[in-house]
Amino acid sequence: MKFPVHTSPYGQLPNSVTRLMALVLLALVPGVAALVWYFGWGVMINIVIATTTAVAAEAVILRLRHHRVKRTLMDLSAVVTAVLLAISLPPLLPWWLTVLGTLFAIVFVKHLYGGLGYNPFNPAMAAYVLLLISFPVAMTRWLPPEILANVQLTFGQTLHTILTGHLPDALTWDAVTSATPLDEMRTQLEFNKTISEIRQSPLWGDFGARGWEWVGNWFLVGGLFLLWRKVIAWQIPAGMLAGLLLTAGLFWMFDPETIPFPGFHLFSGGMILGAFFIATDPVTASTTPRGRLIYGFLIGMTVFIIRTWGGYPDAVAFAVLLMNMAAPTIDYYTQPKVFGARKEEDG
Amino acid sequence: MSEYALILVSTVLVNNFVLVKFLGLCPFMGVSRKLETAMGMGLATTFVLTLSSVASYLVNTWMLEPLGLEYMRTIAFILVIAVVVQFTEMVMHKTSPVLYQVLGIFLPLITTNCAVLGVALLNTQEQHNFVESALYGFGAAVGFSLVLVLFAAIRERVNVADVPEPFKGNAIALITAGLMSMAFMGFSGLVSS
Amino acid sequence: MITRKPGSWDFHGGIHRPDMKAMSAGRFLGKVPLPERLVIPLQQHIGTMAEPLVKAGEKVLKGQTIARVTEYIGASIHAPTSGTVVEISEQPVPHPSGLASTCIVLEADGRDEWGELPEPLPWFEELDSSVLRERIRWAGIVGLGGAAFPTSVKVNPGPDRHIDTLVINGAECEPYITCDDLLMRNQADRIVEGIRVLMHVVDAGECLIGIEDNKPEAIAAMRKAVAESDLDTTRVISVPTRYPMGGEKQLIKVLTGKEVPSHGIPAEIGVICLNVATTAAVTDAVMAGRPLLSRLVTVTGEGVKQAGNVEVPYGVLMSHVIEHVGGYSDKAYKFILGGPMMGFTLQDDEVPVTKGTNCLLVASREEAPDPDHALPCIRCGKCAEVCPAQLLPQQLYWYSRSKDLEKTQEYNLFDCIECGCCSWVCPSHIPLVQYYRFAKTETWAQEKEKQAAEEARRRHEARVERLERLERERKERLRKKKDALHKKTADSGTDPKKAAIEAAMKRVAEKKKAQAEEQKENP
Amino acid sequence: MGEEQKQMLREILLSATILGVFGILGAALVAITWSATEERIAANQREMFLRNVYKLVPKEQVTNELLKDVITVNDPRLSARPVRVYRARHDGKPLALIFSPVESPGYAGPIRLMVGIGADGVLGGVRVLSHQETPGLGDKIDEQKSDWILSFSGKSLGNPPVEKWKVKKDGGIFDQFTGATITPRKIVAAVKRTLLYFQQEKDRLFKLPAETNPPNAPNH
Amino acid sequence: MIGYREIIKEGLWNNNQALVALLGLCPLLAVSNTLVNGMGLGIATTLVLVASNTTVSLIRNWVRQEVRLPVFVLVIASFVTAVELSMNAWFHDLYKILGIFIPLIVTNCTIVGRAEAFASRNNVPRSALDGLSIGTGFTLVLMVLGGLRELIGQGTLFSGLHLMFGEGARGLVFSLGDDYHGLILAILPPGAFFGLGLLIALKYLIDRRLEERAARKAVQAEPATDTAAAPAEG
Amino acid sequence: MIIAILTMATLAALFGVLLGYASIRFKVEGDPIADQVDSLLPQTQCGQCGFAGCRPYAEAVAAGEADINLCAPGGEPVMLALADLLGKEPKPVEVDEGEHGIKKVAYIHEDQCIGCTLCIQACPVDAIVGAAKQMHTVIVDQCTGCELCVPPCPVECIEMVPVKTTLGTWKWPYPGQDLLQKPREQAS
Ligand SMILES: Cc1cc2nc3c(=O)[nH]c(=O)nc-3n(C[C@H](O)[C@H](O)[C@H](O)COP(=O)(O)O)c2cc1C
Ligand SMILES: Cc1cc2nc3c(=O)[nH]c(=O)nc-3n(C[C@H](O)[C@H](O)[C@H](O)COP(=O)(O)O)c2cc1C
Ligand SMILES: Cc1cc2nc3c(=O)[nH]c(=O)nc-3n(C[C@H](O)[C@H](O)[C@H](O)COP(=O)(O)O)c2cc1C
Ligand SMILES: Cc1cc2nc3c(=O)[nH]c(=O)nc-3n(C[C@H](O)[C@H](O)[C@H](O)CO)c2cc1C
Ligand code: SF4
Ligand code: SF4
Ligand code: SF4
Ligand code: SF4
Ligand code: FES
Repeated sequence: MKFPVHTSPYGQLPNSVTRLMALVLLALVPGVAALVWYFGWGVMINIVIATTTAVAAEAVILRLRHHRVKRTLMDLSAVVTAVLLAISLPPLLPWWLTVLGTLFAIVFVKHLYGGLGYNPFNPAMAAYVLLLISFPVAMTRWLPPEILANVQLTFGQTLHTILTGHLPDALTWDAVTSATPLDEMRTQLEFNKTISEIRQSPLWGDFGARGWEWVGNWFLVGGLFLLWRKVIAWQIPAGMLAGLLLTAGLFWMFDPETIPFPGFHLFSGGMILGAFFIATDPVTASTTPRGRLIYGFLIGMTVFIIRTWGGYPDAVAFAVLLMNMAAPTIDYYTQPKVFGARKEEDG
Repeated sequence: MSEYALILVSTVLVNNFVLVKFLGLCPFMGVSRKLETAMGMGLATTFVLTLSSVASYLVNTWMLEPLGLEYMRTIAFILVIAVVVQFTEMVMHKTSPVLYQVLGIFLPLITTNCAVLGVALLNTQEQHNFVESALYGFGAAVGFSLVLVLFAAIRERVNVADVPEPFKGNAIALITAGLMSMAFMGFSGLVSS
Repeated sequence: MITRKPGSWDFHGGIHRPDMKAMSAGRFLGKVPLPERLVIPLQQHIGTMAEPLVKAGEKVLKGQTIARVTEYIGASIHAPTSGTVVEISEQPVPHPSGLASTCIVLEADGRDEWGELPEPLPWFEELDSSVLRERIRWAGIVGLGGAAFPTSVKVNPGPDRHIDTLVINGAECEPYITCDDLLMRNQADRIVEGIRVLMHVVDAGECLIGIEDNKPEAIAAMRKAVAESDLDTTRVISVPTRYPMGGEKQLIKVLTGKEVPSHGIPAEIGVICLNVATTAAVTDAVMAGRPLLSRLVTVTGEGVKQAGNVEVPYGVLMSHVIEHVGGYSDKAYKFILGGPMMGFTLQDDEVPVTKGTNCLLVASREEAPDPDHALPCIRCGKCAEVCPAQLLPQQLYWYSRSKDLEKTQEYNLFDCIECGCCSWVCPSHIPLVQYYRFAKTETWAQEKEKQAAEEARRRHEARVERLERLERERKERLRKKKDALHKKTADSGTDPKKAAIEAAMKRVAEKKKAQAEEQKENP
Repeated sequence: MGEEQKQMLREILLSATILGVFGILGAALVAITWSATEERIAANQREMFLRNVYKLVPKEQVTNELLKDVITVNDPRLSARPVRVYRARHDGKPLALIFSPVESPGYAGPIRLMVGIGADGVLGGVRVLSHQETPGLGDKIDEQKSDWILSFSGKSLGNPPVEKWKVKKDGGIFDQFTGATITPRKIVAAVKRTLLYFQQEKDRLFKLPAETNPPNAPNH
Repeated sequence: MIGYREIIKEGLWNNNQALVALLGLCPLLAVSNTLVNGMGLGIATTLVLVASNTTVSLIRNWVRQEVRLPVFVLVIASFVTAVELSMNAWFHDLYKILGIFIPLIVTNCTIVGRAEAFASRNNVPRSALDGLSIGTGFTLVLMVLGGLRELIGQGTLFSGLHLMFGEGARGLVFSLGDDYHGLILAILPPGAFFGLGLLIALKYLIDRRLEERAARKAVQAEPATDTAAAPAEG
Repeated sequence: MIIAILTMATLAALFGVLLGYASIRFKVEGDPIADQVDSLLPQTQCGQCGFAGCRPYAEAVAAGEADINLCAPGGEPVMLALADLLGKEPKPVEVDEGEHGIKKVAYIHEDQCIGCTLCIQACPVDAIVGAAKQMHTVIVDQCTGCELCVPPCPVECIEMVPVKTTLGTWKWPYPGQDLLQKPREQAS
């Protein structure tokens, strides 16, 4: 009798890239829901725009390169990229900027390198930085959390703003938008106000900034879910949080009135999202166990440095890109000791 | 003291010679195919750049300025650089054959690295004093080496990626450098604000 | 460290995969009836291929040595039954390549008549270990646990290495396989006897028998047999069930806490590891003077009508074995030799069972699904988490894929034990192990080529030198002649031999050019 | 000296000669060009400088030779680096002071300003000499890009009051750019600093003897 | 020895120093934020290239091996300084903008490279032509890259033209309109890298298209007789 | 102006002294690059590169006089190794891969051999044994497959035969797209 042949092992753990990506999307649900709750429908609209663009762009490229379109789209990685980008963007960003960013992420940062698995830089974050650098005004128009807002935009108004780039009549940007907590902290510090004075403002909540802290908490829930399902390695979030808290804590101890307390850093901006969903992007992160700790730690540290002394209020995207850049080198220097490595080979 | 630290941070990160100031790009693109070579090039450049930065400072302050020959700067500096490179090669050959074997092949390349002449010219433009010149040269070289090594490691990976045909090789390398440069923009403002 | 119990250590990684052993566990389906025709490959072991001692048409008796290896690493081959040698020829053998190799084809005469055997050595304790090693070598025993490495070589660690621990591998961690389990349950005494012999041969202080805890009957049987014997430094240790617990290095780590050095062998850390079946074969050789002629083979999977273990003399075709157990079921889809993690598929069941054959797994489509379309590696690191050799499979993969063999060495390709854990967990369904196998064999081939090139250079240089010397000598002679005769000699100046070579080279070049042009003209 | 060493020396001298010859030729080329362009370059620089200066002080009223009436001050109250002060006089009477360059940190690097202040303490104007601000954001301080820098003309320490010398966002009267507050903030601060310094030191500054060897032309 | 035609073709396209050899990158990337800047530096570089190639070719037989490189560097540095001084005198504003990158023409690897690889092995006319074509190729890339970045980044073309052609040229500036805010990234350093990367990929595509066309032509031309094919060659 | 010229001339001359000295003092002996190149070549000594054997080709490559893609037996791997060593751009090797894929060795049809020894003289690695007027044989293990012995043979009794793959020399294939081989495909 004749049989078909291929090589061992035979069989496969029921696990796949599609499943991983789906779990990531699932884990994003609580955080996204919180974002929508606090910041309105814009977040959802952005997600829809970005996802549609990403999937369409990927399909076109795959067709151009004569790859199997359906099968590759099925891996959902483009959707994850799109969603992560969309939730990093201000809720009222004009649609063409969202589209531009998504195209940059998918076409430039991902597919020029060959697509899933080959890109050395995090597509979503590269796109975010592109937009931030090129359109700083639009990219810093954040809405205040719902509790603090004096104007509530309806779904229709939000859609109108996103599609036209202009607010509905009778509304001004100044009335609608507000500085993000990180921006606020920087500006106030420039006025030589002390942290305790700054914290008097209603913008601040129990351990971070109002609204933002809860978004962070919900993302944390999703992140823990990912950890539990072993989708992400614990080293990266742990390293990143440690990197931020230790550096921030150290400086804060010496100068508590001009260096924001560590908890503030943790629960403002994209820190939690970054630690569990962005820095953990397996493709662009370090891949050795020790390397991942270092990689995470350096991201945390860089975030603190740029936030405290640099030109950008939120630095997660930059820190992630900077360490993406270093990841191959980190990997090179942190190869684990192989089973039975001899002493003299250790060095 | 902190002023000196600032010069270092500024040259290594904020105003990185390669990614922000656009100096020394040819070796950056040319000698970054392999990690080991990149490290060798980085080391050699650091040495030469620091030395030539100091030497050109001396020539400028003790020779050109007193004689009123500022307009001869370019010629004088490039000669100085060539001497330094040659001199380094000689010394290394004699005193440390091992080091020479590692770095020797890079030395001639450095003469035409415009970061070297750039540092000398920027030193006079920024009116750096002796220590500042030395630090500036050193910082620039460290910044150069840092991104060179990181770039080489990324390129080793990208080389085996499934890059679309038209982008294989230099095109994707340049795009990678662009993304690196974008990431480095995160450091802007670190020093002056 | 010393105070820790054997078996309380752990190895990195590994996987849990349903063990599927219930299908065949404890079921002995008897000895396969001898077929008329046996095909006995000359290469059933690691090392040099054996050279036949018989010729076509010759009559042989059961147990007679029919092929032998003169080099150190190798194993003799014996006639599994009496009969006539039909031919010595290329026959398909069980090998992933599907290639044919030299085999002795034997026509059984059905009498199963024993030939002359050496005397049993029950007083082995009074004998020098070299005598016993010679006996093991004579018996053609190779590792029955997988690699088929000649046991006589393994039990000779060399004069400057002292063996502390003999590890007996009864882990049998591969899913589906139960032949060692059966052996331990039914013939524990035979194994224990072998341990006594081996302890004497390698002069080990203790013996640890590692058995995975999913085989309680085997553990009990072995404990009983050990307790009844006079072996007081031998212990049966139940180890957790986790693939690849049975890997030599992993088992040694778990039992002794010692790590076999990278690129090294267990003897370097004072350990020798043998499989239970190998141990039993040693008993036969020493206590009964019988060579290795047959082995227990597990036949299992949804693709056979009846699963169980059978005793099979080597040389019997696998189709015959399957027939004996009741034939294929409708679900038969793939024919795997060995377990599902490390075995390999055969395209054809008309190949003989060899010393290394431990399992015939006839798998259904569900048991051995076709390989998936592989996605690119997303560097998730799952593979590194499970790699028992603590390698970075993802890096090995990147470099094997791009054929950067040098880099794969840097990442310790040769420490990979090909256990398949990485492929099993990879979410991108990449056939990782296949890449490593490719890279390993490619590296070996290049190594060989390099050696050949080195040799060629040496020979070429020697030749050039010789020609030059001859030329010098000729000139010298010529000059002398000239001097002697004071006569002008017409000297063309060119050496005819050299001219010939040059002409040859030119011709080749011209030919090439002509060919190239030809090709250019009609592409 | 052995034959070998002699040979060596010859080689060395030959190399030296070749290089020396080319050194002479090269230097000659450059020196000739220099002598041909020297004046024009100086004139260019002077002209460029004066072009800026006359935007800050009324040209027709200046009667002294501005470029010769220069002092250098080195005062941390004003700027981290030495600043040249050009003194404009009308028939010997103090007319205005031009501070150049006043250096201020910017968003992405130092910004160098030229500040002209009339003897009455009213700003003749401010110009940016060099900067490295972000194109599209901070670079609006450039006269070529927007009129923002002109908004200083005519202002003084009392107009607006000292506490209003800030950008609007911080409660002052000067515009910031959307998305870029830091750059204008720093410039406003630097101008204010210069005005304060002027207020305190103006008399002394006008009186100090001019430098004997004023530079040909300021070249920043 | 290659003909004049090939020299031109090599310099402009096949061996374009910026796109193929990746030399002279620093000025290429640094000064290509507007078309006019690119043109200015390109012309300066071309001048130096022609002069240095000619000189090197003239002296190629006199210069000994061990001092060859320093002599070339010296020659180049002299020309660069001459050009620098002249620009300072006659294009002062442009000179200010191009800044340090004019003296840095000395270390533009292209120039030493051409001196070594071409001028020191060829006669004067060839070398001069090589300098011209290589320089023009370099200038064209500078201009294309500059134009691209300027257009995307600030929505204009030819801005600053008056720096080269006097005030009258101001009117020639093309603008996408005031509403166009521009993708600022394009005129920042990353934009330069991206731009050049894309140009290189574009060149590859064009080359491949040309090759395909040539191949197709060859196939079509096959049945034609030798005599028919010959004129097409010349 | 005079000062300028003098200064530069002095500087340059000084430099010249240094360089002249350096060039003599530090003359590089031998050519280690050529050795390295040589060690990468397959040593078939076939001359297909256009040079009289591997060493001359190696020297030419080291001197930059020959391209790195001329060694046909070495094929792409050797070209890549050379590119890597010398830091040059890889260039395609101009041989059809199929030919080079299978290694061949010379085989002498002994019944036709007239014992003229011409092949022995042509073989660069002494892989042929035999004496005048006697049958000649190729030592398979030492034959590099260079084919140099084929043309000289007057009776054309030398044939290049492919080396057979055995269990010992078999290599696992590179995992391609078709990981699964259906039984029917193998039959062919
Ligand atoms: C090529 C090769 C050489 C070996 N050499 C020795 C040896 O010299 N001494 C020894 O005791 N074992 C030797 N071994 C046996 C190994 O140590 C090991 O026991 C054997 O490969 C079976 O292990 P496995 O089934 O886990 O692969 C060798 C094995 C191989 C494959
Ligand atoms: C991944 C892996 C799993 C193995 N599993 C077993 C096993 O379960 N039982 C076993 O006896 N040998 C197993 N082996 C072989 C052992 O490593 C080792 O070669 C053997 O126990 C040595 O004994 P032998 O020479 O008598 O075969 C395994 C090898 C590998 C690489
Ligand atoms: C790419 C980029 C470049 C920037 N460049 C400048 C600049 O040149 N000058 C400046 O004042 N702010 C610049 N900023 C903005 C600062 O980061 C900071 O957010 C801003 O000055 C705060 O002003 P706002 O309160 O008006 O937002 C830049 C921001 C980005 C993202
Ligand atoms: C845990 C996890 C995190 C991810 N994070 C990101 C991310 O931050 N940005 C992104 O573009 N894609 C992310 N992806 C999706 C995917 O890895 C990404 O598209 C690849 O970088 C594309 O090659 C993530 C995927 C996983 C499984
Ligand atoms: S498990 Fe697969 S996808 Fe993940 S790192 Fe390993 S090889 Fe890559
Ligand atoms: S097959 Fe090799 S690399 Fe993969 S898990 Fe096993 S030992 Fe590690
Ligand atoms: S026998 Fe022939 S093919 Fe073989 S090496 Fe000698 S000459 Fe070459
Ligand atoms: S050349 Fe041919 S005939 Fe002559 S000896 Fe060799 S094989 Fe025989
Ligand atoms: S131009 Fe080549 S290094 Fe700068």
